[in-house]
Amino acid sequence: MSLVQSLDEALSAITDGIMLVVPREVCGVPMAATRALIRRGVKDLHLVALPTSSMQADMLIGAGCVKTLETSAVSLGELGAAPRFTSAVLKGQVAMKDATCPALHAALQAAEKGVPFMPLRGLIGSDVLKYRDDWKVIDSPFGNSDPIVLLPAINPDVALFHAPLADEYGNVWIGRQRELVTMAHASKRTIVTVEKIEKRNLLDDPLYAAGTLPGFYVDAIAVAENGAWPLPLPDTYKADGEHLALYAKMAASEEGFREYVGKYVLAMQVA
Amino acid sequence: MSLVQSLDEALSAITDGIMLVVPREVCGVPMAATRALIRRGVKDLHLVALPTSSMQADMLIGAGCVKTLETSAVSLGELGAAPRFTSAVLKGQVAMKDATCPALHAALQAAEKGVPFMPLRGLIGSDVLKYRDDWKVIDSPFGNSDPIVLLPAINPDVALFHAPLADEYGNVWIGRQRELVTMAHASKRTIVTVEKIEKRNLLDDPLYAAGTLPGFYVDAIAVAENGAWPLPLPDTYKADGEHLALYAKMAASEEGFREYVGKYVLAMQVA
Amino acid sequence: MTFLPEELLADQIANFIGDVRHVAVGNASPIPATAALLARERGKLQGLGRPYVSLLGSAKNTFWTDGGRELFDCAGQGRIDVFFLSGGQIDGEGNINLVEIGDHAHPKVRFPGSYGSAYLYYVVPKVILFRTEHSRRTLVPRVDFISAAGRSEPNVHRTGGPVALITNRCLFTFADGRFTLVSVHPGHTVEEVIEHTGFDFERPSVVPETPAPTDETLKLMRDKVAPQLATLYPQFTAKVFEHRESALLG
Amino acid sequence: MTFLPEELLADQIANFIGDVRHVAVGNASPIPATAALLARERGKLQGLGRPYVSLLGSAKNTFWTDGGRELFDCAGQGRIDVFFLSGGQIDGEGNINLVEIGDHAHPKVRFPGSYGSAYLYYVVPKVILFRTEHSRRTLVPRVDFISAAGRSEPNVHRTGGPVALITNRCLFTFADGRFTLVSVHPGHTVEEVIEHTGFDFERPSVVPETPAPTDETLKLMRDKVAPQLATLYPQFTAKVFEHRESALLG
Repeated sequence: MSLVQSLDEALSAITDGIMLVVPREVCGVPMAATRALIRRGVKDLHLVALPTSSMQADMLIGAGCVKTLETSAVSLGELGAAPRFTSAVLKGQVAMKDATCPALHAALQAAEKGVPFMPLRGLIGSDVLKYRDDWKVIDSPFGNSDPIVLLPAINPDVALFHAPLADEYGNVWIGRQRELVTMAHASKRTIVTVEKIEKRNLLDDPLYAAGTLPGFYVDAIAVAENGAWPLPLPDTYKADGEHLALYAKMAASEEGFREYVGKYVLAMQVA
Repeated sequence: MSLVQSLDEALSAITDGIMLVVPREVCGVPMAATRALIRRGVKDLHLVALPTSSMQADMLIGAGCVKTLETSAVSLGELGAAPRFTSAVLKGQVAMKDATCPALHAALQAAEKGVPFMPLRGLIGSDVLKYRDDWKVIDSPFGNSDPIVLLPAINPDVALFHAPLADEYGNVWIGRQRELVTMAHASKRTIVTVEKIEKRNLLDDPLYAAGTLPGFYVDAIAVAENGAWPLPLPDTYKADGEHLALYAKMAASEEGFREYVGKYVLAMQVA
Repeated sequence: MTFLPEELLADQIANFIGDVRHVAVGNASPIPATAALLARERGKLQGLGRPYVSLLGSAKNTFWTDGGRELFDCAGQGRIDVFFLSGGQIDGEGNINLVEIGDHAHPKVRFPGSYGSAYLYYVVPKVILFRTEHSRRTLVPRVDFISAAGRSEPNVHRTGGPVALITNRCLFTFADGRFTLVSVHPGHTVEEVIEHTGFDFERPSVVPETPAPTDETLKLMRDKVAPQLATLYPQFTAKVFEHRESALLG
Repeated sequence: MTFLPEELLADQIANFIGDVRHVAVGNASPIPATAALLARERGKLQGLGRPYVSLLGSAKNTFWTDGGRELFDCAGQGRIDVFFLSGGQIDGEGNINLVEIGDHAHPKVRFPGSYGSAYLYYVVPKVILFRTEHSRRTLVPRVDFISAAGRSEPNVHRTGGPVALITNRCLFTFADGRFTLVSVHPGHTVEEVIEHTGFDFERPSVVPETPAPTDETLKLMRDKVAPQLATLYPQFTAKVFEHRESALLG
């Protein structure tokens, strides 16, 4: 199959129960893909939001796609709490693996480097650590009774994100959003939606190459114009504040969320 | 003092006995700066060549600037062994800390992340590990009698490299050479020579920003046109193969090396 | 000059920032951002060229080019001198809670999560706590969930921690695991602070009033800082610096 | 067709590469580079679209955009299937020495250093050893310095290691900590191999001759591979593929 696929084809590797890693709001959140996953009704995801999420995690949780959520925070920012996330956690409908931002970055870097764990300062004495029985504390062999946390590598099945541009070789321009590179390196498969595909080789241009994830790491690409909407895409477009406010209002209740999904997810054409 | 300085001013923080980290040949080796350091007669450097070096380490060793060398290899590539390096090691004039490439990258990343060590696979059973009493082996707490090497962070006093372009805010365009970013993050001070300084802000342009080391990390910049010569500068100019062959030939003997230094280092104007 | 509470708080925070190299301010923190930019303007006046101010939500006012980890790596390198944190709950030992209220197995309230607090609280030398709702609901005897601990055992590597807590009513400093009441804002009283604080704290026999910002400071904030804030915090800037008539404090 | 020894070796190496996703070739390795590109051309003929070939010295033929660590991270991720290493010394247990000859405190000979071998040898599934000088100086009973060990204890995490050693005289495979002689190149003999090898090795009672490259393979190398090599290895390409008349092998 060609690297460039329809959105639904590209997402076919995101099957029930896998570990999926997605980026924070400022990095290019794959919202068109998120709607397509909800339409398909993917279930039991172990969602890793690196290191936080907003509307994307809230929608996936509200639509019942998420079994386990591993992140440092979910919030709609100035629009307040993420309502479906909050409700699901309080009802015990989603298993929380609360983390802290640098721990998620470090655990993905461990996978990127092929090591079983990464050390991290901080955390000692926090309940974030207390409730993570997968994190270990050792005496640093370079210290003197100096405890340090070791975080096991996070090896996601799939990394999914949205970017401004890809070329016909699967190279994806990610600019300054370098956690997208780490996500791709750390994951077994990488699926990218993009605003557009150009007939060129991004790696031939030193200016573009500096901000490019090589196609070697990319398993599928789908074009999804305005694919981060209503969230922003860095250096490309801003958030649709009005629509986000509408979401915050409708998602405040279970019924309102269903109505939102009916209107803006299920009824929408695939990009 | 202004960030942009004369070459000798910029290098003034490289004092006798410090730990200095420099990049491999394809990344922008600061050769004009190296000649200036030899002219000044810096001594007792702990030189970390990330992860290998060629003519730069050979010259610094030949000129008696280096007390300890930490690297994975020094060679003149197709031109053969690095003669001053080889001679100094065999005569015991330089203390070797033999490493392997990914260990140096990882140890710099440990410093970048502010952690005391980084784990690394491989190495077990090698004499590289055997002769590094600063490296430790632990049973991975995530394994089952699974030994893994822990490398202590390398925190250099100064990172020194050459780059194509800086702006008036000290932002330096490094393109794909991202180990330069890690070097700067890991080091107490960063000194950069550049081909040119432009009146603009590289961070304002998303294309440039993706390959830019922010000026926040940079302590001094000096303009040194052709500053990697006779080594190459990526995306800018190639190696001067003829001069490199001349160096290899002259540096083959102690006397020839002295003659080379007299002619091409001491007699040269500061760039 | 007359001033608003926000200006009083920003002035106090700027004093705590002091002469440092780098102040980073998280998202949705307009008053700390005002304070950081005020500190920068003061540094300019003294010809210091510092502090460097990173406003995390602002592309214009951050230098990050190494992805989301750079903020944390930068802090780990010791290159962030001041940061700001808040908490759904804050207790008398300086512990902060950004996760939940109630029993962990069945929480009654869920907050967004700990963000970077469980790390930054430990490695940024001056963390200034900030909570504009000063009540027994927020300032509690013991947090229900420790997102980040106020202090650590002596053998724990720790280069950072809380130095102060500023609220809508008063200013505390923090040292040796305890808060000390330093001053009470104009229009508030020590008794009121005691009544609305869920934890014990030290206080001198006479607690001074938080000093009003000087005219020079107010001018700096209004003339120099406000225009820099407007893009990132348009509503805050409009309310505090543009339509002041509606909310003046004597 | 007539062929050169380089073509024979490249053909054999390409066979060892097999059907994999990614072959990486270090600097100054023209014969392995020829083999990798040959494997890629064979993959194209079969419509496989693999292997992906990274030639480390070549900007055109590498995709790295994450700095010098990316090669090693990529290997650690299990994304490099084949790599090539050599050694100043190689011993019968597959240990390689890229550091020194003699006593460690007072070495008699110093090589450049271990490069990435002390890592890649452990994590790349198929490491093909390559040494064109087949002598008792290079193939020794025991290396003086182990840059990377040929095998590890069972509890050591190891996903890679040597699978073969190709020299100017013959081809060995490597398994269970021992080399086995597989074939002897045309013009060489088993006796000669024994005489010039410093370590013991397994061998079948009859050792076949290394098969000559087929005409199809030679055409692929000369017509498709040689033009791709010319930029990176101009001297090698000229010698092997352009001015063949001077050095033909029957």
